[in-house]
Amino acid sequence: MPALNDYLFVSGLLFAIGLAGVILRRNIIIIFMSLELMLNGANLSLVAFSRYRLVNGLPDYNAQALVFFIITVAAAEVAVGLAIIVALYRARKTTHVEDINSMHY
Amino acid sequence: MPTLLFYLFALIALLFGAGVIVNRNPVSSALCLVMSFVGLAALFIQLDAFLIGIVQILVYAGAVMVLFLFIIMLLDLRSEKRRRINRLAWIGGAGVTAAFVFLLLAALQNFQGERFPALRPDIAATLRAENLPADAASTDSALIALTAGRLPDVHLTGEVLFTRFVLPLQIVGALLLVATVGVVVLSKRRLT
Amino acid sequence: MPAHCLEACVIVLGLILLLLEAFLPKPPRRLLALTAIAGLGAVLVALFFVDRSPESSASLGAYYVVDPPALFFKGFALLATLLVLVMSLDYASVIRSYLQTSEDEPDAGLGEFFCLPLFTCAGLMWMASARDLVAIFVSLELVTISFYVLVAYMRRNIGSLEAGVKYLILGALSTGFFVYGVAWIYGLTGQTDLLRIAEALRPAETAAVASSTALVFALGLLLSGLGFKIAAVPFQIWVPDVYQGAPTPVTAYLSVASKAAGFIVTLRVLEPFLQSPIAHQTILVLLVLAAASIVFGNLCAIPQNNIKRLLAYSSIAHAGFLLLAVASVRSNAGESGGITAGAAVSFYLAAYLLMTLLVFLVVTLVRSRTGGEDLAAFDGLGKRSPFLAFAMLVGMISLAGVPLTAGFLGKFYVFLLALEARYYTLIVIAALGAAAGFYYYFKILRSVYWERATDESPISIPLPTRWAITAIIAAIFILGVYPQPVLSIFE
Amino acid sequence: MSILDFIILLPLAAALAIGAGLPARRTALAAAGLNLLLGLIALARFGNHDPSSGPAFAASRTVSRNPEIAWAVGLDGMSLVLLLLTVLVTFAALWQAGTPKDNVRLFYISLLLISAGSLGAFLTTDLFFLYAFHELALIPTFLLIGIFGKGDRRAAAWKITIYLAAGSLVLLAGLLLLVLALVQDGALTFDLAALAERAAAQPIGDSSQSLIYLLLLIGFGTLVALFPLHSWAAPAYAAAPTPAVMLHAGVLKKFGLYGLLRLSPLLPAGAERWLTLLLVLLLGNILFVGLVTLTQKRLDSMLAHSSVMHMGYIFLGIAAFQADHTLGAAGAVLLMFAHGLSIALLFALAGRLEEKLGSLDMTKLGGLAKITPRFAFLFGLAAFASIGLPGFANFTGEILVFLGGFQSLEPGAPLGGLQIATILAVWGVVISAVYMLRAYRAIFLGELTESNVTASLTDLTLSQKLPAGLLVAGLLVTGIYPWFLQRFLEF
Amino acid sequence: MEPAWFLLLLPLLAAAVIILFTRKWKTLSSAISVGAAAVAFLISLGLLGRNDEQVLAFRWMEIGDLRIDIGILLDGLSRSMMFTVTTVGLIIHIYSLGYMRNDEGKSRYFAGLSLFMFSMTGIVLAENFIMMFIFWELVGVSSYVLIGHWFTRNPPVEAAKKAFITNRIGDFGFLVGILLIWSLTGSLAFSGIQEGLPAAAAYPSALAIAVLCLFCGAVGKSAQLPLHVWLPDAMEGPTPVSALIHAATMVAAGVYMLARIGFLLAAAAPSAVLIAWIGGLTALFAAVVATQQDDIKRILAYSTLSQLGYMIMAAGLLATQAAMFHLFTHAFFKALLFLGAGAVIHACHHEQNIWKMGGLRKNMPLTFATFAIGTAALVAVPYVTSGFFSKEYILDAAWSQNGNLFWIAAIVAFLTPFYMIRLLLVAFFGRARSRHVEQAREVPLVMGVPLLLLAVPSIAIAWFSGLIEWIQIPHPEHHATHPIVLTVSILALLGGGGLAILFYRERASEPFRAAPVADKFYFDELYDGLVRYIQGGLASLSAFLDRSVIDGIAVKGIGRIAAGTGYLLRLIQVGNIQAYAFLFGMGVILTIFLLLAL
Repeated sequence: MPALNDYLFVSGLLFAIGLAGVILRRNIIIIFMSLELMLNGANLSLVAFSRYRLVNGLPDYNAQALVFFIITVAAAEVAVGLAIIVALYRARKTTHVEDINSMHY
Repeated sequence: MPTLLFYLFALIALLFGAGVIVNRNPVSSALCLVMSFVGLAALFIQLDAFLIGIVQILVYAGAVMVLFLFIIMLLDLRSEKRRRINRLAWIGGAGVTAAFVFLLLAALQNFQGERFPALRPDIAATLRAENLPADAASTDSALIALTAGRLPDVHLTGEVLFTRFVLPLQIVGALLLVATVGVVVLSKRRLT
Repeated sequence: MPAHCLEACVIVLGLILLLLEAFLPKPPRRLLALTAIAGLGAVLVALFFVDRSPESSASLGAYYVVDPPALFFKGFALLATLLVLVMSLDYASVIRSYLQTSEDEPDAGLGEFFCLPLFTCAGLMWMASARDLVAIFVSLELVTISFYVLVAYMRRNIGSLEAGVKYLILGALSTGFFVYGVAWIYGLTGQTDLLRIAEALRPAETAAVASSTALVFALGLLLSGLGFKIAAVPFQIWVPDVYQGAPTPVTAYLSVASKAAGFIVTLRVLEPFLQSPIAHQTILVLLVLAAASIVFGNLCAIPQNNIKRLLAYSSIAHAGFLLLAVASVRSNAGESGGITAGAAVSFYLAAYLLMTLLVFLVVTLVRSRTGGEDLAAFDGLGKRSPFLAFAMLVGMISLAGVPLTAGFLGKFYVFLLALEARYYTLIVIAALGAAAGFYYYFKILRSVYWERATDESPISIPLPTRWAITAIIAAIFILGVYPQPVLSIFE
Repeated sequence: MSILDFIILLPLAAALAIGAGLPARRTALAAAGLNLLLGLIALARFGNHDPSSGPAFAASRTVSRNPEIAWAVGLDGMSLVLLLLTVLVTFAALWQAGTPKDNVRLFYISLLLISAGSLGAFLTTDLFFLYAFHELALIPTFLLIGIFGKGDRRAAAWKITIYLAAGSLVLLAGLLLLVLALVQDGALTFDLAALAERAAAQPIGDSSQSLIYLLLLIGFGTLVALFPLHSWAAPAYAAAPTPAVMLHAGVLKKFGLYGLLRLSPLLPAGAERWLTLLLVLLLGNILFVGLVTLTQKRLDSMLAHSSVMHMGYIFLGIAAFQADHTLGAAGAVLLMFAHGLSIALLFALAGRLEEKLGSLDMTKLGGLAKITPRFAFLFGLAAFASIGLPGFANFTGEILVFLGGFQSLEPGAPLGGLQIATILAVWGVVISAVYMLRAYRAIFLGELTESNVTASLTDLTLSQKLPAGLLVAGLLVTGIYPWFLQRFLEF
Repeated sequence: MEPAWFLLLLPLLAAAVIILFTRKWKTLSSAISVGAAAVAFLISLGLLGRNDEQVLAFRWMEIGDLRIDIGILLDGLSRSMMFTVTTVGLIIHIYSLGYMRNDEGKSRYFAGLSLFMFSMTGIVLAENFIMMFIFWELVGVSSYVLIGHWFTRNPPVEAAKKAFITNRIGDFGFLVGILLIWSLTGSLAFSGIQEGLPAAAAYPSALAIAVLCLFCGAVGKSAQLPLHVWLPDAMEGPTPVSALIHAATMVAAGVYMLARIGFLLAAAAPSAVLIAWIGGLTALFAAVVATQQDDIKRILAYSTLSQLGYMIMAAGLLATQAAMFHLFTHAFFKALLFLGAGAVIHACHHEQNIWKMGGLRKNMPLTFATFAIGTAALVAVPYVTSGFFSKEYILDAAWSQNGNLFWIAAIVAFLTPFYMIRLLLVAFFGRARSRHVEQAREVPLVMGVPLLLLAVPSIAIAWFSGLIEWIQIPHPEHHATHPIVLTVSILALLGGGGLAILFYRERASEPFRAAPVADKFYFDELYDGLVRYIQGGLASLSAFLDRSVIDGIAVKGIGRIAAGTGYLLRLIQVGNIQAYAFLFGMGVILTIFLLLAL
């Protein structure tokens, strides 16, 4: 069975990939997907911790509850986010970040 | 054997995760995302977090993905036209990511080979039995499951959610309401 | 009445208004807004009569604590929301123009704009009471998401949308870091309740904590999440654009409520770490952030010409001053007298709320009358409306920190704390920053009083706004001369 | 409520009333007149007050428990003299003030605020309010010069505002350090008397004393235009409207000296450590700025520079005081009084001259004494007063300062820095004679140059003479019979 | 209340009344002023004949153990000086009634005179140094006012300014001296200083310096080298003023002061010698210059300078009685001369150049007679004039103490008759050289009587030595003046006079010009240069530094730096989400690194 830090490493990598995506991609939707990746990375570590830190013989369900909340929040975030993106697309006909910097300095 | 599976699923999650950010075509990125989530779900399940695993599939692979694809279709996004790739962005992104991974490794030092602890449902069972009134003990399905050595995952998660986390749960309710209203307001085409 | 009913009341109020908005044939939006204001006022009054005993909400445990700071910040949130709603009334015309509405119902879609702040308010109030990372996370997200909506609300307005997108992406990013940080904290301590975490981090139990490296890693991630909320350098990056683009009342709300919430959470979250073995470097980092914020905010504000953008930079600067107070938290824990960092931060925030909202009330009015948000729009305000000009004057001198105003006392206590903690370098930086502050705040007064207006037509002021402004001005001076009432909350 | 509270609040109340719509000029004058009356009453009642029993008319209201800040007022010899100065000059300035084309209310409100600020600063016995009140006067100055000023008014107003703001931040740092250095079992106090006790009971360490004193010197020095921190003064005074400059140069500027005089006893070591520096700087004021004054071509900027120069003598008195020569202190206070009256008088007359002639370019004027003998006579009195002619208060102050310089010098002992500085300062008297007489000769004597033979130039009417007469009377009485003020100045 | 107080207050009162109320009614104003002077004269007369010494004090200020009084010190010295001042003062007041009859600034003029009387009285009666300094300065002001009386013309105005500032320079030294003396003897009152003197004598050098500083005051007031430049210019003022202030009384204040502090001079021998030399040199210099002047008043002015030089020299030689005695006699005959000159000028419609006069002897016999008497006194005609005795004392003192100075004095004694006779010949003899002069008429009685009144003492003092005793003029008790002194002075008189007659009989124009002498050895030019180049240069330099360095670089520079930095820093906010995300990530990384590093 793999050790805890294997999981943590995987989750960290996932998080890093997400981060890289946010920084590198220029399509807002894909940036958004990358953000989801990051959240899931976090989730994985949480679950892993909860499994490796047994409380009286069982996984720590507090952590899993937190994961549950995170997933919910993420979903809500996606909904709102996509709505904004749609509105933006309607107004500007683009989802490309470089096209939306009317405000700067 | 479980180790192998771990590597498999981890690989799936990571590779498709990478796929999300390398693909030029949004649709394929979305599909990669699904796959990576599936891999993730598998990892959850391997960690005995069955409920979370299922929710992961349902919410992400189900709802979120559909939403993404739907929007992509709606906006009819083609694969990005080849713009001059922004070198600075690439260097920066790579640099930041690398630095992050480095820090991660540094942090990971002290979990070297923390072994995978075996579940002890019996301990939980005895504790639970003590806390329960005698008559309830016979009917409490979780207790039965535990004593049977199984892990009543859903039951226990639900229990925590609806007892300890009742306030956060309500807050999340409000949050969802706000989100709904927000989405409606933001995406109505014409207000009447 | 137990304290946690307050949030319930606010939520219910919001729901009722939403339902009215949804199901009335021609909902009177102004009336809805006024109802909301009245309701918030009622809750604010109720706040003074709630059961302050900790056990009143014991059933909710770490997810809901009742202590002076919590109550103070609940009141803070209520007041801020109330004033923002007043502001929104003046701003309605602008919003309307950006929501392509049908002629038969000109202010359709305004209803939600008046309702959403109520839920934000509830989120802020919950946050004030949260002592568990989970509760903090969810209430924080409630606030954040409602802000996503509010910022992007004027969806026919490029600026608003752009601001919305920027806030969305960066907000989500910070959420990601925060969550990951929470995960690590949990992993290291096995706890999400801050008290328990504190126990786990006590120097005695350091053995339990795997290593400082991982802890530091986690702390860094948390700080990034919080730094985003309080708009501290280097997490301020979103602030100028979002402040500039968002609807003015929302900008005000962001700069006051979201910042304040960020700070109370920061205070609560940092508490365990400041007794932990890594307290030293935590404080040092806080100081670095503070210095960076003060310098960046104050200097960048100087060349600005859009008033909202200018205020954005100034709010970064104020975040710096507040962080300075936060960083002084431990040094004066025991020995010397004077006021505690918590009290100082709270007082500063109270002052900040008053003066910022005062300024934004004026900005909103001017925007809705002249249609401009550049400094030029304020030329000759002294002639067009002495009242508004005076309000602007008071707001500015308070922000700049001229004595006998609340703003001065805020800075005063911060300086006191920092000097007590012997952060001399920081003091020098802060002093320089404050001096620069005079420069750009008075730049605004310059155009208000010295410049000639293009059209001299007087500006009419709606009654609620006039009341609000008068009240705030009075409050600024009263607090500026007689701070004890606020301070005694924390004694 | 002590009589002093009334004296401070009266102008504020008047300002409010004017804001609320009462006739500006009449209200302001009434308030000023009443204050003058109250001031004289205070003078009369002060005579039968026993100085050993602390300040007279003391009253105190705590506004913050820890740090202990109180709205506390009290009157001792020094503040009595400055109180008289303030009420006299205020009355004269308000009387002198005409009615600008627009913003009349703002004009008088600002003037009243300056007066109130100085009164508060001089009458309070609490360090916090001492600082706060002075700062408050910053804003009206900004408005008065910026809106109602002349010539390069904006640049001047901008400079004075930013400059003084920055200076007062340094000052604030110094004051806070002082208070912190005198912490007693965790209790911080801003009460001057308490601070003095603590300092006496347990002096501050030398190193921190010298730091604090330096900060105070820079801070106060900036406010008093101590060389080389003086470059704000001349342009501001040249640009300011007459009543504003009367109040600022005449009264407000004295605050820095007052503060230094009050606080330096708490920091004997620091004062000693920096005495040489202070001496060098004040000589900079007297000789360097004196020479600069010689080159001025316009009357107003000449007067402005001269007032900067004369600050040097007061500083000399303070320096002497710090070398525990009590005469110096008395001299400094008398000189503040005298300089305040004379410079106010000079600026008043210059202002009137300009409004009649539209120019103060001395190269273009000449021979006015032929047309306006009374005016010339008054100006002559003022000029001679300001160059320290016996019979005027200025001489009394200067002679005391000089005596202070040589007080308790061991017979035959070599001259110390203080004595040398004093001798050089005495030479300054010659310089000031040169530029004053030059100016007087250029404007009033010699042939009448056509350029200014204007019908509008009429001699003073009685009501125009009244404010000037008031000031002259003050100067003469104190000059001929100084004992009536000086007896209160025991140090 | 002591009558002495009225001595002080009456003139002040008169001045105040005139300024505040009666400037409209000129005659009334002049009457008030003259009345005040008359009463003052009577009072001072009443004070004579007592030889007690009394001090009246009035607390001016008091701090700790330092008490400064406005006090009156009545002793022989002050009584006699008071007598001189009031007498000459009264006479000149009366004279002015005529001289200034039609002047439009009459009220101002008389106010000025009264103010001067007040100030002068103050100096004379002063009981301590501070008080003396106060009135010292006030005298300066009143002379400023009176010199500049005709302020619409430029020369008087300039002269007034020059006088005041030059005096200020002297007063600088005076004040420093006062401070030094105070620190040495611990007192400001003359009595106290005298007590403290023994202790102070322990530090002779310090004392010497202090005394020299005090002497600076005298240099300024009594117009000694190098601060003499103001006195000749001061002649721009109305002639009575020149007579009263710039001949008889004010300029003598320096001498009086030295007499007051005679005991200090005695204690500081080296500085006394220096003082004597300055006096001597001034006497010589002025006498030389006088020989080449053409303006009647300037000649007299320079002669005044040289006479003052005599007195200072005497004071420096510690023969203060001689100095005071000469001061006394000189006051009368010099006032007489000036008034005479004034009469001439008045009669000749303000013609002052002696070469344009001539033959006035016939038109103005009274004036001529009195003027001649005055001249006789000034050139010290032996045994018949008061001037003779006082000058003898001085020469005698010089002879007995300092040979060189004696010979200098002798030369002066030779020059004096030379230029005076020259003046007399050119102005009064020969034939008139201009129309005004031909039509010159004898002055009215109101101006004539004062001439007579002054002519009397110029002679009389010499004969009634009892009078001297009564007035208590300090004068050396009778002793045979040294024969050499006597002969020398007589020879000098004859030589000088003879030479003058030789050169200037029947001359219509200056036979020979010695430019440097005529131009007063270029002192004015020198000082103008100093002021223009040294002071002016310094001033413009500091003005430049003030503008460019202090304000330009220091102040404005800081502002620009701040603004510039802000301008650059804000460029971080590029507005591109990608960049923002990158920066945010960087922020996180940096924070964590910092946490690790610190």
